[in-house]
Amino acid sequence: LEEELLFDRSHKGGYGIGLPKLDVPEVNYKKLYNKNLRKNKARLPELSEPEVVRHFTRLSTWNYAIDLGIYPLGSCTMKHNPRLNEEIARSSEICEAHPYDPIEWTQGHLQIMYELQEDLKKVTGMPAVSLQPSAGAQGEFTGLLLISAYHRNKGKIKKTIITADTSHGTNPASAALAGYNIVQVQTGEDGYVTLDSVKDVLTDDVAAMMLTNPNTLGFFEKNIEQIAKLLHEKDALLYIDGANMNAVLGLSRPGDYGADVIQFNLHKTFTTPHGGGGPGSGPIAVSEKLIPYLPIPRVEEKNGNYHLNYSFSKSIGRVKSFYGNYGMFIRAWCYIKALGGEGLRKVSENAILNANYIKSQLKDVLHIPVDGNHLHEVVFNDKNQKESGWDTSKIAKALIDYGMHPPTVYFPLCVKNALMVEPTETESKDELDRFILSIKEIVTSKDSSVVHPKRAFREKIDEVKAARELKLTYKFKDE
Amino acid sequence: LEEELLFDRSHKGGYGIGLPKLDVPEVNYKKLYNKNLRKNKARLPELSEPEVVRHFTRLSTWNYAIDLGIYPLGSCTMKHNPRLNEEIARSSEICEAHPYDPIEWTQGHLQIMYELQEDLKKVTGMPAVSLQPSAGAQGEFTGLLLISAYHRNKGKIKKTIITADTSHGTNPASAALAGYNIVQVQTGEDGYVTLDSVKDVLTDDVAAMMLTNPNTLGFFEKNIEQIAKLLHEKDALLYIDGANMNAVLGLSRPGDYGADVIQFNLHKTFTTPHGGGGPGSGPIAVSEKLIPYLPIPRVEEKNGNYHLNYSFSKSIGRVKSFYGNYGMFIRAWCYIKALGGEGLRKVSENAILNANYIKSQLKDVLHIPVDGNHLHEVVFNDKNQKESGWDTSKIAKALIDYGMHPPTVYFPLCVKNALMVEPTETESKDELDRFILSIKEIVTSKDSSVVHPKRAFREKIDEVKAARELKLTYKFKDE
Amino acid sequence: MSGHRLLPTTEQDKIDIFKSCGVSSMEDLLIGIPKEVRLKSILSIGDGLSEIEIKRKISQILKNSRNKKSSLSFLGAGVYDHFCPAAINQLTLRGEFLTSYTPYQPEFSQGTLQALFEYQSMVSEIFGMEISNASHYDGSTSMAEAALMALRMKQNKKRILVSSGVHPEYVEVLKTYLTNLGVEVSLIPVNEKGTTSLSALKSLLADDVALVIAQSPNFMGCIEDMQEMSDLSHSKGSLFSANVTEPLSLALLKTPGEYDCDIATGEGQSFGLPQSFGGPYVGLFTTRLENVRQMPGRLCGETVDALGRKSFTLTLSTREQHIRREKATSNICTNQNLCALWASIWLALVGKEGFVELAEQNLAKSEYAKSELTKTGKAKIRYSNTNTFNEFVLELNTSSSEFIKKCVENNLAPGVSLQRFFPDDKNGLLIAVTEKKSREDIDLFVDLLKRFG
Amino acid sequence: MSGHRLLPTTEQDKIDIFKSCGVSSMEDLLIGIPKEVRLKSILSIGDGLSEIEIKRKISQILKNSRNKKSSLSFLGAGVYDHFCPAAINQLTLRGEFLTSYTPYQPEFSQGTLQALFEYQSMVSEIFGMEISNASHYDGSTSMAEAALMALRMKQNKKRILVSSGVHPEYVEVLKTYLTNLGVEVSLIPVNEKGTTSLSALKSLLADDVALVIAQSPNFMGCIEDMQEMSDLSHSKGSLFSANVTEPLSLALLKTPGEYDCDIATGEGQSFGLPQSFGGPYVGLFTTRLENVRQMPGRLCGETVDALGRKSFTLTLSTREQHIRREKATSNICTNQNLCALWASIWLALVGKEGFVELAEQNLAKSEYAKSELTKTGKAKIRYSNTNTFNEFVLELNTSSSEFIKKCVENNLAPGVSLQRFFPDDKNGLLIAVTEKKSREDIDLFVDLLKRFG
Repeated sequence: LEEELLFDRSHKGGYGIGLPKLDVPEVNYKKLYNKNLRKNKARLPELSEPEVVRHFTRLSTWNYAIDLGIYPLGSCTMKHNPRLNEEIARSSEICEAHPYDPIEWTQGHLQIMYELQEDLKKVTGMPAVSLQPSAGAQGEFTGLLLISAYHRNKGKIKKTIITADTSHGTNPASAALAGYNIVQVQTGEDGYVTLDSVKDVLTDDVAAMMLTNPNTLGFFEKNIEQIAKLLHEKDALLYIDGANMNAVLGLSRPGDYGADVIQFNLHKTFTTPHGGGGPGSGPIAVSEKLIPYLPIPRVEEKNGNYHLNYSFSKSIGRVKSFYGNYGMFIRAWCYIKALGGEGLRKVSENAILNANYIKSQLKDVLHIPVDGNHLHEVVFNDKNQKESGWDTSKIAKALIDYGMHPPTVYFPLCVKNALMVEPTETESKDELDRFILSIKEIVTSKDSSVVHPKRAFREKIDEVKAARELKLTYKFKDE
Repeated sequence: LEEELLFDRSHKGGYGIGLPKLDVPEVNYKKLYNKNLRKNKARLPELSEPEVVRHFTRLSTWNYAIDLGIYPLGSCTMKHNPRLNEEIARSSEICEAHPYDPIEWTQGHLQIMYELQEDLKKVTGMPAVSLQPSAGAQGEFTGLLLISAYHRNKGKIKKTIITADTSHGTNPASAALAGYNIVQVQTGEDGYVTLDSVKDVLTDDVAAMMLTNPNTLGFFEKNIEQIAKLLHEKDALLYIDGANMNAVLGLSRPGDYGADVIQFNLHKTFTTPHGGGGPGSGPIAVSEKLIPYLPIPRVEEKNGNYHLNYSFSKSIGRVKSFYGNYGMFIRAWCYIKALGGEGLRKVSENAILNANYIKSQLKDVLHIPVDGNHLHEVVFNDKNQKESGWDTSKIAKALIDYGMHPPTVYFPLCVKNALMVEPTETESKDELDRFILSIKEIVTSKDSSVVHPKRAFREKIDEVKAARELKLTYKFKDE
Repeated sequence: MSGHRLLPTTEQDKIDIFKSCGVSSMEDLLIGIPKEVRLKSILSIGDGLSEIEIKRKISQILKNSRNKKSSLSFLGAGVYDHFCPAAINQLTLRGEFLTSYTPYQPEFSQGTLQALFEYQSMVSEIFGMEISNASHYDGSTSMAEAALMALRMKQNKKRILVSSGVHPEYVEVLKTYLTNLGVEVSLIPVNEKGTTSLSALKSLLADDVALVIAQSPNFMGCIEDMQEMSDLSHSKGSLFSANVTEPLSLALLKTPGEYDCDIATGEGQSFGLPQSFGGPYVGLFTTRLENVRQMPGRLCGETVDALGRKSFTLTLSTREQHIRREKATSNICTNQNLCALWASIWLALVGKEGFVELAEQNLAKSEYAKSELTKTGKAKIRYSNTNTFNEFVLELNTSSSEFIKKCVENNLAPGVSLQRFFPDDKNGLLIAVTEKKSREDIDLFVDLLKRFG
Repeated sequence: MSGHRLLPTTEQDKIDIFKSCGVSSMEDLLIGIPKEVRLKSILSIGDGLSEIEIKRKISQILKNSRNKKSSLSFLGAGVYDHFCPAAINQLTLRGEFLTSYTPYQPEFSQGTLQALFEYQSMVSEIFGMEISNASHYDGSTSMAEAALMALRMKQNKKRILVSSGVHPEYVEVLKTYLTNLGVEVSLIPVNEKGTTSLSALKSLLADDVALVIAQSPNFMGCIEDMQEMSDLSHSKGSLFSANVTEPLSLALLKTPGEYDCDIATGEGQSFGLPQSFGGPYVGLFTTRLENVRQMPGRLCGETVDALGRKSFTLTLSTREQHIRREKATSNICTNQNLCALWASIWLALVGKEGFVELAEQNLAKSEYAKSELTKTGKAKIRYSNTNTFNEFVLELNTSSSEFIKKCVENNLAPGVSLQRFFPDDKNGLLIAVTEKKSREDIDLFVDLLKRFG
């Protein structure tokens, strides 16, 4: 069903809320504000509740979502969002808590934050956690600021960060934001960063190396412990991008192999909903040496009472107002409690199982450019489809017509025309079989020249036009 | 997206809930129950939460709903369900109230029921209300039992109920259930029941006449006051089917023209959601003479305290366990409070406006077999479409392809090939225009031989096969 | 603000519509309503309120209601405090389920229809019966309609026997339904073991009996010998119907199908539906396939669409009022679809193993409560030699209403006083213990019994 | 029960998958993880809990939290207790919105995309600015990114002036963001009227200033002369950025666009988002069209599909990190989409007239509170000659922390103690009064002031 923009549906006099009658004297704001007055009313749409409900219900039906089917986006960990967590996070006890509420009222909230910190410490094997960062990228940025504070505090100025070619774009972007220069190492042919490649770039100017582990090819960096050692010898630190933590819960802990910082993506690993692109939450865990620099405030416990401690002279300060995306902490806390220690390990084991099942079923169909011991995700490409013409983007768009979301495409950059598949543990074998069958049908179907998708709400969208003829806001008819 | 039956998706070991560890001694139920033991476990499906959420989400996308578009079902009053009402009805304060809770805990619930009764009394101008009936049809049945109790108590046995040919099937069915015989009067050519037609069948055996007002042609029965008088002269009572109350809120009250019983459909007039076919709620309002016979218990108030009174010796008893569909009372109460006296009148006025707008726009396109002063609904038929071949059922199914629900068809029975349109007041003029345009496009389109719908989740469904080869439950593979 | 949030029509729309209709005011559109019966004034139900005000008002009204956070309840008697996974509330809030009509247009109502088919299948399976309808108002009306159905099947029989173990309110509803049909309802007494007297049943059974109705676990929580009653009924040419107010018990107990029931009904509230002060719930209704044409209520059946794809539709509607009018098998129209959907999602989540585990926990907790309560010496179990499931009668040394009062002051509702139903029963307390009660909860109750018993 | 509700893979599935992979155990699939760094034990975070247990635990933990039914709060300071229509919670629970990813595949993400376009349009309109991005983390990070953007636009300038009227936590975030960039942040003092000192601004402005940031209403609730500051900044070649922590004020007050702002940011929590102990909220970010390529964050643009139908897609992603890596305009990836959707639905419901009425009520209630609180003689309004919107500073005769303590004992949080931010400010109480407070609520507060002030 087509649905126009809110503004096109608007009609003068439409009204979607009610207000209590004003029970105090009116104030003439025009007189009061005088020269600080807004000239014309903001042209918000004018619609009733029935129209608004219908508008957004219709819009929603144009979306794909995990609730509708598999979402095998590599390194994005799109998995089922448990419903209880959503219910609790939306309860009035949570929603009506003000960040500056009197301390008596905040005990429960601080306790939840404290417990989540403790659990994340255990998951990483690292001694301290800050929940403050708003999302993974801000977690990276925060981690890098900690690293720079660490060196600064030692009187050193180091300006280089090493990243890998398999890394997410946020890694170099965050490093740049934190004032660093970037040096990139190339992944070896077997899909691992080699010690030599690190040695080659490891000067005294290197503040840290950022590595995603398992990396975006789905491999656990087998040299990680040695890399950490190398780095530490030069007083460079090891930053682990935790985007792929879903592969190693209860199986391996960054703290045990020498990581100094790791950021979590609660919206990936710990099932807070992606929401069409946020809100996320990006807590960080750090090694002993970075503790003094953690953001303030920190949540602490003393004799069963909880408080916020602002008194850390070496802290980098805040990266966000208040204490982080608390609503997401609730969901992650619930998730961790629901799974428990054993359950979390099963999460990762099953994620690995599912990825390897897909690999085993598709390996004769799609080329695997870098084969090895895949954990939770597998990167294919379109090399086998040269003749049939089913290139990566065609396969992706064709999947839409099978009612499935395509994998991550053209990433990681070190693989040409990558198709990066991460099924996650919340897909049943049934759903995996559907996905496998669809891929097989697509690449064996004769005509690769048909432009997909045909059955989605829209056919292929003209992205070039969007960028060339920028239309970023509604143009009112009277303009 | 196709989705198999729960049972076909089931896989051994699938598990969708968790239970706390048993913290009391286990009981060996097999030993305990022995010969009263169930032989095999019920073959419920075995699925995890992610699978169940996806299953029902997918299923839901195959449904049409008011939230998606207009639902112009005549005499069904499909209108917007205000969201606040749903939120409140699902709050824990409401949901966790047990019907036998200690009286101290039930005061608020009884107050809501009491206030709803009071408001419904005002809406009808009648002196008493019972909220107990579960739905409109049960309201009818209850009303008829009151009538029979009334006559019985006077020592009379009357065995006949008069109904109109415009009535809903529930009217005669309820009368039969209450032990009555049915006599049907025909609506006059102008769409009204005439005094003469009533006189013709009004014997001493007539217990009551059941009339829908406004009737299902959309007309207010203009002779209603005289009919009531006629009936009362013979000590017959007047039952008003309140299905069409949405047309007359604050405009006309059954109590003012002599009605003895009326049932409400809270799910029509007072916006409790239809839920794909219930739960409904069918409170009744009655005249003075029927009060002694009302169902027990009744909610009463005394000095600001509320209680349930069971002591009415002449009561017909109960028609339902407990006190009625309380969850629906909450929603209706909220709705009435949200609108207030003036708002309720506007509801009906706007419902009438919208119906007349459609009539004015379509009267040159679709034939109106009985024209007159339509209130909230209009009955068309396909007489003008003889040549083009667009008969009623074809128009209906074609509308589905326009993303709209068809009107009620082939009802009322007194009109051949009826298309009964009730837009309700919660449709904006925009939506009405879409509907009007669609009808116009359909009946002016050339080819009426195409079988619709084509764009719905399913094409025309074989209802004959369903009835002939009854399949009412899943057949397990092992059977 | 002149508009109302629920009314999209604007002043300009009105003017446009008047024009289109060729009238000049609302009055012109209302002329169909005779002057004499027009209401002259505004309904005196106050001004419309905003959401803020309604919320304030509701929270004011409910301030003394049972508060889930601090209070504890052991009430049952046909309505049970079972656990409900969070997914259900959220799924049933989806507009596609919540705001759709009865699926009379199957092509774009397949969601509701498939869910109904699944509901029918699961309910049938739980009852061990061949078919189920698509829901009824509640347990009590299901039972009443079972009687009506039996009377249609045994046209020349005019008597119905009902066990006194059946929920008293259900019996009241049954009697109301039969008011004008010239049918006699006889109660079969309950014996000292808390179960239906088989000897009384034998002596009451006669050629004119169309149907025998019994409930297990019965109102006192006692498990009945349904097989025996079923056999006895059939041996006298009567139909036998089971009423099940706690269908979770069917996870463990012999099913109506197994003891050869003709019609089996019940209340589906136990399948996760909120207690909601008595409703809406969902009436369960099952029978044999051969009786389908006498069955009341809607039925969903499997079929195909024009392309041969598996599809569902309402079927056998020729039994129903909208087609058959006074000759219909029932007057029911709107049923309890959303509640049936709710129950279906609950059953799908609970699943085959969970259903049994849940029942086992109910039994274990209830047995624990029985034993601990008895240990206090302040009360004993009435009918202690009869098996129960999750509900039982405690015989207090003191008056149950006094005891309840003191417990409520301590934020605990200990059970339903049987005096509510049987005025002479001053010491009986009907207690239900579900999986939601922890041992701690039960121990708290036991403490109160020690103090106030 | 061996399964877990969140893990669909069964034992049989495992066996089948092992077979398909040609391995014989889970261990075989884990060999990629070196032995040395394999965790040998189970994480010591306890057993998994059922829904029942989690709910019990949460309600135990939160038992002392603010209780909406009995408590009242006048807290603001960047987070406001505004009313939220019920429809929003229900619409944002829809899986299609809640459980979808960033709309990188526009063909079946049009719902999110159109909603974003509407969000951008409404936010731009409210700020009177040409364009808006698709959301930022929160107000504080929006403001920090505005500074980064200004530094990109004024590459050779290395100083930023920030009014002391800006929310102190925002200033902290700004400083953190600039840690390693060699940029100096100077604070412009606030004068005795509670507003930014224009003379100080004048003297601080110099050629090296890239950006001036001010907030109105400022942290003390005072409305600033933004026009003057904007003009001053521009006259010295500096950019001017407004930070708006209470954007509802823009219903009445001159917009950033009207006073010629270059970048205007703010916090969207006021648009119906739950307070949620500090987040998630939504950062608002607007600027001029000409600056679009320097803008951080995602952008949604209008275009067409292959059939020429109006469509939406993310655009100008060449500015973003996933394409441009270290040269990106920002490192932001996941933003606050669902919060932006929440705000959009709120704005759509509130609408053109409602937005103004809501603001008027805030102003009226706040002015009433000011006047009644003053009448007690126990306190006065600090900066009483400066206009405010819905927030103001009350100067108590006693210590604010003592007063708060006593109020909390009476279930009322009277405001935020300014001592929290300014240790020497012992008597200042920052008070916000929104449309949700009734006259009665305010009078209750006044009573407490009489008793404890």
